Amino acid sequence: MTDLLPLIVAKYNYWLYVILMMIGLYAMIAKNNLIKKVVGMNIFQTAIILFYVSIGYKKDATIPIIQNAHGGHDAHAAVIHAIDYINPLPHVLMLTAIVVSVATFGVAMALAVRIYQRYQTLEEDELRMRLSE
Amino acid sequence: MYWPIDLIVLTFVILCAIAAISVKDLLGTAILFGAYSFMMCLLWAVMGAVDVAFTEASVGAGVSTVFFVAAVFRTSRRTKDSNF
Amino acid sequence: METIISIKPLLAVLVSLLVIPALISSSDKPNVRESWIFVAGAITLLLILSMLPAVLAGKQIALTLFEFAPGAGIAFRVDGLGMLFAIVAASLYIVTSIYSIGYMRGLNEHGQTRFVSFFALAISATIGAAFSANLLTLYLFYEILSLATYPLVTHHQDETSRIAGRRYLTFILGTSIALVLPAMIYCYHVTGTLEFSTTGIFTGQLSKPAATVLLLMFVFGFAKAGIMPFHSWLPAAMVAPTPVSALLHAVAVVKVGVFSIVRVMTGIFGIDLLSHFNLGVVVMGIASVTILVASCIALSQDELKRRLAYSTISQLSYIVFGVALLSPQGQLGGVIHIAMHAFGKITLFFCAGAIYVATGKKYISQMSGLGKKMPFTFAALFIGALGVIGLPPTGGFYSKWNLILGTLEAQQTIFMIVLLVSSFLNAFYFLPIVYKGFFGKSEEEDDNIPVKIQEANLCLVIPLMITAGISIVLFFYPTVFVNLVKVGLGI
Amino acid sequence: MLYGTADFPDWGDPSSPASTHLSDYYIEKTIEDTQVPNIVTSVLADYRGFDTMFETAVIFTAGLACFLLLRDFRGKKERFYRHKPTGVILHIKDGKKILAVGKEFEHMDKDWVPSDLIIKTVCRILIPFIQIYAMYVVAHGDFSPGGGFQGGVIFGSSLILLAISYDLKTLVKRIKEKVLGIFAALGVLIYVGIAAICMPMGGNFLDYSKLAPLVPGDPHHVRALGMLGVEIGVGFAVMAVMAIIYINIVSEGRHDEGL
Amino acid sequence: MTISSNCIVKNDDKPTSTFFKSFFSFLITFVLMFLSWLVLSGKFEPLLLWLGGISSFLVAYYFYDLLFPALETGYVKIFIRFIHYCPWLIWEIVKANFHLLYLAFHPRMKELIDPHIITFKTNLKSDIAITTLANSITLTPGTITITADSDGVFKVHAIDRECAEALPGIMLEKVARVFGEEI
Amino acid sequence: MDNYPVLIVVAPLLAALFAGLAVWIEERLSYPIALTGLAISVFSAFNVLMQVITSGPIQYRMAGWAPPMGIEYRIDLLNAMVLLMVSGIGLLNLVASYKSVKQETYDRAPSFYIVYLLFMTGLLGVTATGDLFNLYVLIEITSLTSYAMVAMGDRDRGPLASLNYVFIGVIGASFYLLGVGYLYMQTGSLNMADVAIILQSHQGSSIVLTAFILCIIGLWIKMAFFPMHVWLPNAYSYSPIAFARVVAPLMTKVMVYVMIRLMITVFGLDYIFKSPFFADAVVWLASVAIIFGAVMALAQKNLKKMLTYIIVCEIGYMVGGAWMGNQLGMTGAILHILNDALMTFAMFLAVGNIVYKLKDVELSNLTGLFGKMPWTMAGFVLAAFSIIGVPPTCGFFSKWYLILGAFEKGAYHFAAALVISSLICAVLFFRVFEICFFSPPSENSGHKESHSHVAMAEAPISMLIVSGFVSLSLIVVGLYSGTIVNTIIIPFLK
Repeated sequence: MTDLLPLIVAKYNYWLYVILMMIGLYAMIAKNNLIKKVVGMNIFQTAIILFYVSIGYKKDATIPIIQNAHGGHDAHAAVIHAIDYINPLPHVLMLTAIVVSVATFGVAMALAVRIYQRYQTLEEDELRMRLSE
Repeated sequence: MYWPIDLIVLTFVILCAIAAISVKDLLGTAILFGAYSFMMCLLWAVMGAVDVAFTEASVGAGVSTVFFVAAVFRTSRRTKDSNF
Repeated sequence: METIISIKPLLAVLVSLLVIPALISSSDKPNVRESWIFVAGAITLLLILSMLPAVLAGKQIALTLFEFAPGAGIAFRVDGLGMLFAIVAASLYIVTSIYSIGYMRGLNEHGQTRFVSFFALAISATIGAAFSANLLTLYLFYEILSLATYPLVTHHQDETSRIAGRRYLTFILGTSIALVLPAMIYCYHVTGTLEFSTTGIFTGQLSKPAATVLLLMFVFGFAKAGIMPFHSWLPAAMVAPTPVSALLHAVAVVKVGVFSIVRVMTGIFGIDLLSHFNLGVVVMGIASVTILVASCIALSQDELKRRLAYSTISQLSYIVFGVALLSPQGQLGGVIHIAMHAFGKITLFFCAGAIYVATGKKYISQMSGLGKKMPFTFAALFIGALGVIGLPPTGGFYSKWNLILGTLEAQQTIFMIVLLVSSFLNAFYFLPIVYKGFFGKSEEEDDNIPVKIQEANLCLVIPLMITAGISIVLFFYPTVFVNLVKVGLGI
Repeated sequence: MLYGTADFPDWGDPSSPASTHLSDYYIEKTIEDTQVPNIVTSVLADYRGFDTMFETAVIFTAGLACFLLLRDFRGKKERFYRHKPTGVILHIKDGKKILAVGKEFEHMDKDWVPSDLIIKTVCRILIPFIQIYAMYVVAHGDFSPGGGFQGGVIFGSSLILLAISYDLKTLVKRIKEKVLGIFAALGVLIYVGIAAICMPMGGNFLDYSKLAPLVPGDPHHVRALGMLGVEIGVGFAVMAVMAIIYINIVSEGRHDEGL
Repeated sequence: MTISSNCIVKNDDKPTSTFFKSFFSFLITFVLMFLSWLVLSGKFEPLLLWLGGISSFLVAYYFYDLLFPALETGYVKIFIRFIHYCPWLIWEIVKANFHLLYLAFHPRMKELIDPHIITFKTNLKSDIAITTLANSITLTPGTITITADSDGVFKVHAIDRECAEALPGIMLEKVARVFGEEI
Repeated sequence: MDNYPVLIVVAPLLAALFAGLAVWIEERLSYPIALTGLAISVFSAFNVLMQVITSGPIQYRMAGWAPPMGIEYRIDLLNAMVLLMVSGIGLLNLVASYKSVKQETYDRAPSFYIVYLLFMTGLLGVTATGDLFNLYVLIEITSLTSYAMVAMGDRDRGPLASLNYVFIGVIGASFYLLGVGYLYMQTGSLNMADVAIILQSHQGSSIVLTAFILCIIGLWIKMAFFPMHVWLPNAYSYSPIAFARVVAPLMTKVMVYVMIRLMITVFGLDYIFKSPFFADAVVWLASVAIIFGAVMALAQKNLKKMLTYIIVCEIGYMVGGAWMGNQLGMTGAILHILNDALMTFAMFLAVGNIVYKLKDVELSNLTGLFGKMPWTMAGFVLAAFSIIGVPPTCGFFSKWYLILGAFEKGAYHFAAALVISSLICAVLFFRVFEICFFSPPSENSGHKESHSHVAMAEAPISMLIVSGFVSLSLIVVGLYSGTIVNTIIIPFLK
């Protein structure tokens, strides 16, 4: 136990992302309502974003916008230390991932509307019944 | 850096997530989902990912929720989903 | 051994293939269409014959088209065995073409264009198989032949032919995929080549059990050879129009099966390896069972074509049997039987077809007294029967004689008895037909009215006369074939 | 499987491999290379601009997908008209008949609720400010958090807000479907176009620095300008797509009535 | 029950007479937009200024009629009076806050809190005035506007009697004065 | 011009956007624009392949940044081959699609072309890219477009199949993304080559192992490898045929390519096959996949559904071959990517022609097709033979390498599974042939010459030409597979 505790504490962000992911996955698999499943899907995706953002985090560092460089031309005045700024790369990746997730979300919602138009229900078991008829 | 805040927000995130998938009213889900996104956005802001937080605020808490409500408006609001 | 690079083998294969578009385009002009067939057949035969002197002189003609892995590719090589088989197939193709015109038009069959096109494809594949230089090419043409004959077997497109077609494919395609393909790839895996070589390709990589299993996979896998228990496609395939049964199921298809087995035994395993592991006896045993059982079944068949089919099954095993004797005389007898049996059996089928076209009779029991109406046909039937039984003055005698000598040479007395017994059985199931035909009494026959000769049309009779004639000629002049076999096997 | 986590470097460790290899380069060289202080933007639009291009394409695809899935060109069967002065509602069941209604009638939704005056007025006042803010976000992506995508989303939400506070018809009347469609494609095209122009200018794809001859002003600044152009493209596309998705979902593709 | 949809649809049928009005409306929106841009940006680089100009132009061009649907000359006055009104409103909010605190911590809280809905009618005409009043009521703790329609009928939820009695009262007067309307 | 590598990918994208603009002017413009875009793509792909064969791999730096900083395209022999294959099939299908798109998606044909182009962009990008994250974005483009397409097809079931596809697709992509995240965490880089170099010093790390498993599982879901295949049959069989024709041959194959790319370029074969247990398990799984796919195909009553299960079966071939851990197996897997794409394409082209005429491909409706559509059926037969593995069609040759690989590894079960699946495929297709060959019994009374003149009702000539061309290419590719192996695959693997 003594080893486990620091392990958990030092990495709690990572553990929590796993939990969130499991919640999302659970919703996608176990929920009966299609819209709920879509929500689960989104939670799943955000969990991954959380994971990435956690990778990029650095203690005692600031947001990745270079402070004393407004105007652009006097950039060489100050030396920039990498350790002062949070890793920007995961943020970039996650911007893209968020965009992808909202795109998927939109499409999924559109699909849900289409399904409802056709079957008048979004419950999976009822849909299955309709299909087997 | 602000680990207590971080921890509290994380707890909220998880609570919101669980609530969002277990509420029976889909509009409620929509709102909880918005709250979840907002909490997430706070979390990222705390972690220094301002751009990501900004995006999530506008997308997750904004547009996604609107899409969600729009879809619920066009489908049904109730679900028979049991709590767990 | 000297090797000549030439494009002739490829051309010989391609001619029948390339004529297919012409056939299709002239589908509404039957005469033009049939003349195309003759042109193609003649060119093929000429091409093959033009290679004959070189082969007889002990040279090989080779051509590599595609090499997709070292030792495996699509390559042609003409040697004695292939030449023998190709000559038989190509010459009989022309004869059968004449016959099929008479038959198909006589019965006013549907889909004649489709029929002749696939026929041409089948011949092309047969010649390809005969000329193939390695096991892969052989397998390729073997498969093409299987698939090309399917529409021929199911030509009538009715329920019986559907069932027959199913059985045909199940056996032919199933065994080739399930047995030959893995065996072949295993050979390649072990040796890194699939080229036929007179000494075999294995150089001590195989243990006896592995070799046995492999050999059995090949022997049963080439199900076209009709080795029991993978024989039952052949009687089923008799629903096909008679020209198909005649050329394909007495000559091309079944002989490709046997030819493949011969090739594998001589070119892949090598005689030395087989005799080293004493595997010849195993094959001979299987072949003997097939010979005897098939002959017995043939006895009980009333439908003429089915009786012929079972006879074919038993005769095919002679060839395998002969090669498995592993002695020069036996091999000579076995391989030469490819040719001798071909001419004999095709005559018999032609006769069966001619009888069917002329009188509509399929069953032997109905044929009493028919010999008086169709004397030429029945005479040919008699000659063909002699050829298959192996009696002089037909070529069949020559091969049987050599086989028996071979058993003696190999000191396999039991198997000699098998041969003799089966010959008797052959005689039992063939001669009564002829006897009844000439001397029996048909039920509607009236003694008072003199029998009128009611032969089928000339297109049917001439081919069967020709093949019967060749059967006899081969008894006197078998030299070309014998030399070919000797060149091919190096004995 | 997920529990390979145990081997992770500690959270926030500045010397973990993730934050030392590439990110150091980005942080230290951004200003020198691109003169853009917001590292996220510079990485997004320049170093990894190719990703972002496809990200925009993803958005475009999503809009297109919603359009494809839901857009319904058939008119609705039933129609409702309301006589403005009296509030009497006309229900026309056969949609094929075109009723020549005067100005006193208005076409209305089936499940119609009078839109709330308060919300309406507030939104009316707010929307232009939201929009200018969106544009500000796009334009200042180089210096502060935000950029084309966020700005586009905000602009798109302002349009959605318009639809919610008034009704869908107002939005559709104001901004035609055609305009949205063209904006969506045009936005991505601006991005890809800027990237592609670099090729005949002698650079690689996306190499903004080769655009210097085309752009007035400081040649060192050209990368930042390129990024700005690209961001504007993204903004256009995202704005249009958000509106398209919303309109299609909420009206089931008929573009006539909705939330 | 009239929906004031006329204010958002461009009156295309009489362009000549409205053109001038629209143009002014556009101009004012443009200026407002540009000012907000400057406030947001805080940078005065030429590039950004240009961009700001273009953005303001676009917004103003497309959406000028949202902010000022019908141009009235009194807008500037209204704006000034509105600025005067703001401090008063803030003071009211502060007062109400204390009142609510008093309620919340009063030992007999449950007796004092007596929520109910009141309806009253005003003579306010313009949408913006009604909205301002409604929002002011909502902003003031203890009262929430439920609905208000263009006829000036308000429905307000109040937390206790005292709050309710204060309505509409002085706030209405102030708002009416701001927008130059009769009570 | 040095910009060919990027042009392969960007040309369809640009075409999609121009089409998106042109639609508002004139709807009919979208088709020629799409055609032009893909033609440029094919041309560039061909040039790139020639360049790669003559002068080795090409690196193309986006925006001119050096590899680990910026995104690069690294095109080697394998890439170049797959690129040409993908763009070629895309173009051919577009040629064939004109009529069927008109028929199936009457009012939204222009949008169809735009989505189609975006889909091609995604696939080509996935193939060309040398960056792990870029790969993810492109995978998402392909997925989104396929979701839309699937939902567009069957009016009733399409949306539901599509939504299920969305869920599973998202899980797959997210797993992959997560794997990339783990890799990034361990290496700090996203460039494949760079990651590979750094990974060599982290062989034992459990993060790398997790990353590997996550990536591979994500890709397996995307490629519908056996236990994760459930989405595929519905999704593919309900999509419009013009799209099914391209998604069925390409999507899964490109994912297999990505798997092979990850295995070879990123993680390295040494790393993967260090512990034989895992590879063995995968090969077993692949065997099960093959048998399962074949048996399920046998159980189907609809031609399209049947073919989708055959895809599941073929995926098993490729995965098994790639995990064989020897050069022969890998050769077989790579060769099979090409061959399977071609033969599935040929198959779906023929099915497309049938659908065009019959609307419905329930097996029982196909009677007498050989008479009605002989040319289409000729294409169908060739494709079927290739799937069964009859020489000299190309399917035989990849099977050859796969079985050789299995023998070399001693994975006889895999060889057996291959053979059995070939047998089952033979049964399957001959069942179809039988139905098509024998006309319904009522018409079949007596042997009459008139029988052969069943009224021919062939598909439009554009579809026939493409179908014929692709079917013949099956044989050509089969015959030249030696050349392909020797000039492309073997040098690549060395």
